[in-house]
Amino acid sequence: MIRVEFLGPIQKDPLELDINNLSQLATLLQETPEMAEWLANSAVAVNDTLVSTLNFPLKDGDKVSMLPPVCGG
Amino acid sequence: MIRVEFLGPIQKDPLELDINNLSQLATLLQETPEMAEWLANSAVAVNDTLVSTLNFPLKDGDKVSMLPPVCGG
Amino acid sequence: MLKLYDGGLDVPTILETWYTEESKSNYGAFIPFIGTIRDEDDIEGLSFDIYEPILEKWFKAWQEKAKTRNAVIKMAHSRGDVLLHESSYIACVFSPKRRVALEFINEFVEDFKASAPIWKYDLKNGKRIYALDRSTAIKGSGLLGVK
Amino acid sequence: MLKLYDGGLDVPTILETWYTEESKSNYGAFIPFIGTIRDEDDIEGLSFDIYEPILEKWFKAWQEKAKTRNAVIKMAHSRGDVLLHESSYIACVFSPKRRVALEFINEFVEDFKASAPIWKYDLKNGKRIYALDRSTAIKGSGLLGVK
Repeated sequence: MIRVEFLGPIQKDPLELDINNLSQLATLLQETPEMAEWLANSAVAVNDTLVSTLNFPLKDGDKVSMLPPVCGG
Repeated sequence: MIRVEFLGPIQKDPLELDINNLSQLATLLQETPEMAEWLANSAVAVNDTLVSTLNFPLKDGDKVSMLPPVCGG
Repeated sequence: MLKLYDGGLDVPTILETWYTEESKSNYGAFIPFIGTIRDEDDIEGLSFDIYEPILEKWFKAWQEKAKTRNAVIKMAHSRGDVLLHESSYIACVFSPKRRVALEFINEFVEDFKASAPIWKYDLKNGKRIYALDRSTAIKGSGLLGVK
Repeated sequence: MLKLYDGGLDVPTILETWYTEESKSNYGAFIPFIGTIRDEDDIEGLSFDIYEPILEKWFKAWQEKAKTRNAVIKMAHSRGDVLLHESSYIACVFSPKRRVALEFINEFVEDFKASAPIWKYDLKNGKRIYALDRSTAIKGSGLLGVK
């Protein structure tokens, strides 16, 4: 199973999904209209490392995080 | 009379001179060989304002200061 | 050194601690940056969420970068609510050289603003309102929106 | 605020005083620059001469410049001997905006180095040796050497 977490202001409970790559996650999340804006402006990390490609492979136990726009300080 | 002060590391006592402009001061100081290096690398202020022209007029009571290279901090 | 605090920061104490920690390290330049909550837009304060695992990795990468320039960085940030005129952020650089320190604090603070996984909320009428308009999408954002 | 002190600066106290002075002024960014005496070249410390009338005019001109950007600057410097690992210089800027503060502290510290009428001496074997090789001729220097 893959755990998907939504950070900061994204008001959504974590998901436990049976997927093999980020592309499958994109397809799943795009079915939820209220996620559209967050999908467009958020970065993605796998096991706390930012990733930049959709065909990033996922294995059992991986954690995916969605990071919306930031503003520290 | 014009008072001429030598600041910081220039080891020279102040002078009291009867001159009308900075050009005359330059001529006078250039007669002292040990002043050559300081004349080449120092800035000049009249009454605590930096000046940039030799024909700057001087009047009785003016103070001229020579400022060698600086390094605060 | 990265340290997170609940609420506003005790700026004088943190600055004194950092200065004392490096007092014999032979650094010639020390530059802190202190961020303070401004009274504007009728807010009562700001509030912060932090995702610590990625913040720590981000900070560690900057520590390595500092090391290559013989510099040291330290940082403190608030979690949760911070009221008007309190400080929520201190970063600093120590370096043997003035130029390195001046350039490094600039680069570090700018990348902090663009990349550190911290989310800011305005506090208004006791509510927390995400400051989307002042926020920056992390480089590479939008990956999951691609169809 | 320009203040000169005999010997090394009490950095934590000066920083706390400045921070407290502006704690309700609604500045979002505060950046101090602290210069500390490095142990190098077998010196026992540094020593400083200051020509105050021109330093004060120079600082006043920068205060005016700060005002045009809604910023405030403060500065402290040592007179006379400052020992190894003691600090001789603190400058700071307060500004509503981060970018203005980062740019201003850079410009201010660089012009300070190039223009402030302060002379530095190495302390070696109890002697004061003018640090000519690290010093900068003020803009327009050499006027009286022209033949």
